[in-house]
Amino acid sequence: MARVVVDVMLKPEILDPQGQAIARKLPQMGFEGVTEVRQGKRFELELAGPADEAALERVRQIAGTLLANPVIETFEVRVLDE
Amino acid sequence: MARVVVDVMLKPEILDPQGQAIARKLPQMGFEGVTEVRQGKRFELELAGPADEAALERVRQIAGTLLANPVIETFEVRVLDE
Amino acid sequence: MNAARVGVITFPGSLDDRDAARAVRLAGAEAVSLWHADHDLRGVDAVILPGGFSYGDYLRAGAISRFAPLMEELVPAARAGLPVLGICNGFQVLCESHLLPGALLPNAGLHFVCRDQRLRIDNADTAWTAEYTEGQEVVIPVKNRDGRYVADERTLAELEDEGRVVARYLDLNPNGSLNDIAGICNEAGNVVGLMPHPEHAVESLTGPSTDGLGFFTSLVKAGLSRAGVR
Amino acid sequence: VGEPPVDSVAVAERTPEQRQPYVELGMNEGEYRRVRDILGRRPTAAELAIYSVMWSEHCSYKSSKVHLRQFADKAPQNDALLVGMGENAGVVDVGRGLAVTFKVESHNHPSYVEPYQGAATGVGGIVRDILSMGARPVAVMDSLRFGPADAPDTQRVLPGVVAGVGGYGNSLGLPNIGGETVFDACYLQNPLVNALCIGVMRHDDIKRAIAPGPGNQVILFGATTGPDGIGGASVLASATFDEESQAKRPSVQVGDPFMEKLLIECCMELYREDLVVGIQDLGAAGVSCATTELAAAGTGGMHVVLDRVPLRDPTLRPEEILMSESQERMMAVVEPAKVERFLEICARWEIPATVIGEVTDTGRLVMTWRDEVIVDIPPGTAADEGPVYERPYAPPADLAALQADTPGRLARPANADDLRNTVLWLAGSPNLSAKTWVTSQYDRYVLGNTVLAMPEDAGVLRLDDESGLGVALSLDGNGRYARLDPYAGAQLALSEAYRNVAATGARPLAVTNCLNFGSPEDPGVMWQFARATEGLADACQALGVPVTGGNVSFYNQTETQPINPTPVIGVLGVHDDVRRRVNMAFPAEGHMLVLLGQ
Ligand SMILES: Nc1ncnc2c1ncn2[C@@H]1O[C@H](COP(=O)(O)OP(=O)(O)O)[C@@H](O)[C@H]1O
Repeated sequence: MARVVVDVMLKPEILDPQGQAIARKLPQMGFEGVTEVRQGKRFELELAGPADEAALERVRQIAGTLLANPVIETFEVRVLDE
Repeated sequence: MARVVVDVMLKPEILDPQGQAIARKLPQMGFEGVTEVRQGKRFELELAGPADEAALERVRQIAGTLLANPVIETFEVRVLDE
Repeated sequence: MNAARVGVITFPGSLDDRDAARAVRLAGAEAVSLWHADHDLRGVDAVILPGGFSYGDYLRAGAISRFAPLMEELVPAARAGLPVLGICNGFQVLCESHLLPGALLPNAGLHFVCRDQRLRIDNADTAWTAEYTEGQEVVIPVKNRDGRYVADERTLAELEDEGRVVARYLDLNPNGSLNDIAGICNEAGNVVGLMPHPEHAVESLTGPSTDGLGFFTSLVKAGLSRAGVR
Repeated sequence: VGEPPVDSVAVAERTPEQRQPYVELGMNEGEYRRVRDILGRRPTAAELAIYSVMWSEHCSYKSSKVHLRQFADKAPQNDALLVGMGENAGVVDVGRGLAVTFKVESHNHPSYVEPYQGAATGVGGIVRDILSMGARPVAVMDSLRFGPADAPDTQRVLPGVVAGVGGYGNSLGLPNIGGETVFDACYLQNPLVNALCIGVMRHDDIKRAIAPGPGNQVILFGATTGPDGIGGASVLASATFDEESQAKRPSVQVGDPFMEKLLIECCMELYREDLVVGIQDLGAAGVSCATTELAAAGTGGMHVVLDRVPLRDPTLRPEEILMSESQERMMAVVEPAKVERFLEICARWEIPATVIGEVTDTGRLVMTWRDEVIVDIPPGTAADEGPVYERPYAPPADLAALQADTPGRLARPANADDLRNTVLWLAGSPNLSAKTWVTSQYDRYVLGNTVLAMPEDAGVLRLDDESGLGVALSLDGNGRYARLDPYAGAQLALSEAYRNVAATGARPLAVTNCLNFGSPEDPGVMWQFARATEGLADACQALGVPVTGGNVSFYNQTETQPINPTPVIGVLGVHDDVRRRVNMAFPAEGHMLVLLGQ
């Protein structure tokens, strides 16, 4: 049993209205010094077996077809060590 | 200039229908062996200065008051090493 | 005698503010518009936080509006007994600002849902439901993307024990709310959060019923009786 | 790496022979020659960017213009028409000092590439069109076409499109009061996403896209400009840019409905205080389109300091800024004395606003970048004097065979079982089954004026609480009929919408349309287009309702296979009192049923 994380972020050139709405608000809330915020998704997948290369390859496929939209997003897969 | 990541996940006892919908969909798409999926958020914050302890403390405050709702979510702050 | 003055807050991204004001007027009260960035409640007798997608609801519904300057005035006033009604996005803001317990999450069905919803009024003792009778069934539209009410078990038990569930979904739970909760109130009953939209059920021409009018006339009744005591 | 050299007018004059990527930008040899003739030199990269987008099919209507003229030529005399075709949207008088403006537009191709964002930005675009006429947007509708319901591609496209239409419209607080959802194999890789918006204003609030009055200031407000939808512009940059940075340029535009909601409220305040002389939304062709059109319609001159355009990505080149399709932006022309108040109101709504230029009386649109002149053109040549083509047309080769294949040749149910199966098959077909799974994702209540919406055949809105003045709208099309006979098909679509509106008790007043076709370079498609526009124009003349505006979407085809020609027609009617509207329900027992017509 292993836990794998897939981080999905908008490609840098794609507009991120979510992140912008937060970034605009921070100074008004008294938080200075944050120059940019980008909001993405984080998925935690629990695997029945070990997180070996074959399993990670499957997760990458899942990420590329279901979790992320490759037209506008990039993703990263990593094993969560506990 | 530093990049800090805030990961926000629903508390384990809170139902995550989005994660469940993905988990249900996987076997239909031919992906076996994923026993659970949970979906959270990932924020990337770019700081004007270094990610020292004072800055991280400020990020933790932002995370605890704005980015995450402690009633339903937990968060983790970490520096992104590039 | 002067009509009750009911404030309606406009946040950036509020959508049902003008509808709420119309409902207030139809109920015989005066609607006063309040601006999120002011520090001024303009001496109103009650406040409505209307529906919408404030700040796009991009982060979490209601999460950013909670920090509006006007909320710094509203929170203590509400704690001191000012009648406050949060509808949909307003309910979300009230939870985010801890005037009401729990939180509202994306609908279990993962879609925005707009439907004419049958509800039961389970608490007819609040500032906003005094016109109803307990157990009364009404039809009021729901329309939301983040309407799934959740709270931990202790809070839920508390809400149920103290009779603070104001309205419950009948027939079909449109968003997966725990205990079919459509609305709740605080201990004092002056702060009510409601996911359905009573302001869209105030005229038979434009709504599925006029069942929502009671939320606004309740307040007028309560306001008048208060004035009578004075 | 320093900044690449600027392709200024001076450089262009010195280097007449420099090869330019006009073909890659979709221009043919003749069009490029014409630009050189107009300018008396080769265009700069920025000028080429402007001409190539302004003369594209999408912006110039170069293949459709000769046919669309009929809508004006055959337009019935109608006093209700306050602003006719040609502006962002037509404006119709509905009485009591109120006017409405409405229009339908397509966002077909982007919705196939990225369904959610494509559909969402389609709604955003048409809403800004209506907003720029001076109106408050009050409702939307959407007409959708997909491939077979069980096809994998449909299952990818459809949920995203519906969520996108809903996500954007719901966030703007605009009720969705109707539309269509149709499945047919011909749309499998060419889904149609047509969105309609209607807005209301007082007569004196009507705004035009003009830039008169030398000295008036040009203000860009709304979202910052990023590298959205500038696939084409990267070819221009390629002469000066490395390949890696080109690869970064996305073709997908992402919508920010929250910003657009703020824009709506901000514009309402600007209009109320009478702070704008002219206004234009930025759609396809962004700054190029807004500056050339505003200037051409005004005193003819404008000076723009392009460096002042606020950027989301500081590496953008001037050509890219000119072609960027970043959403949620508007351009206004403002008297100098009113600029301060204008900027104050924008700040109140937290909307970035920047003075980027000034109206002149030189007759030239001049733009500078890093203090060098990179654009110096007569704006009308880009905005109004684009190429016009009379494309050849002829009936498609298979038409006669299709027409001969009449329903009479279908097998009839031979027994009760056959009949039963047919009925069940019909009842289960996606085209006939209930569409509540679509409509329940749309807010139909917001603004509190929706008198009729789903499941009715027309939407009805109240405009005035006191008198009950209101409007009815219906949006209809049928590609199968139009494929068999485009002339009659367009007329059938019009008459369906017309009947739907009339059946609520409204008096039909005006027509908008979105003409979805294959490639105009295919003579068969061009014939379908010619016949459909003629049919629509003739029917509008016969019914006494003018076409007030619309949109043409060509190139809806998969390789050489065009979609069924799909004119989608919107009809607007007026109700003197919406309290007297009629809906589809049988109101009580014992009423008589009467069949009208043949
Ligand atoms: N994409 C859509 N957007 C908004 N409303 C829609 C859409 N598709 C269908 N509707 C609405 O759903 C209802 C039923 O549609 P439809 O099944 O096409 O009815 P009919 O067959 O009677 O024309 C109508 O009120 C129509 O306006």
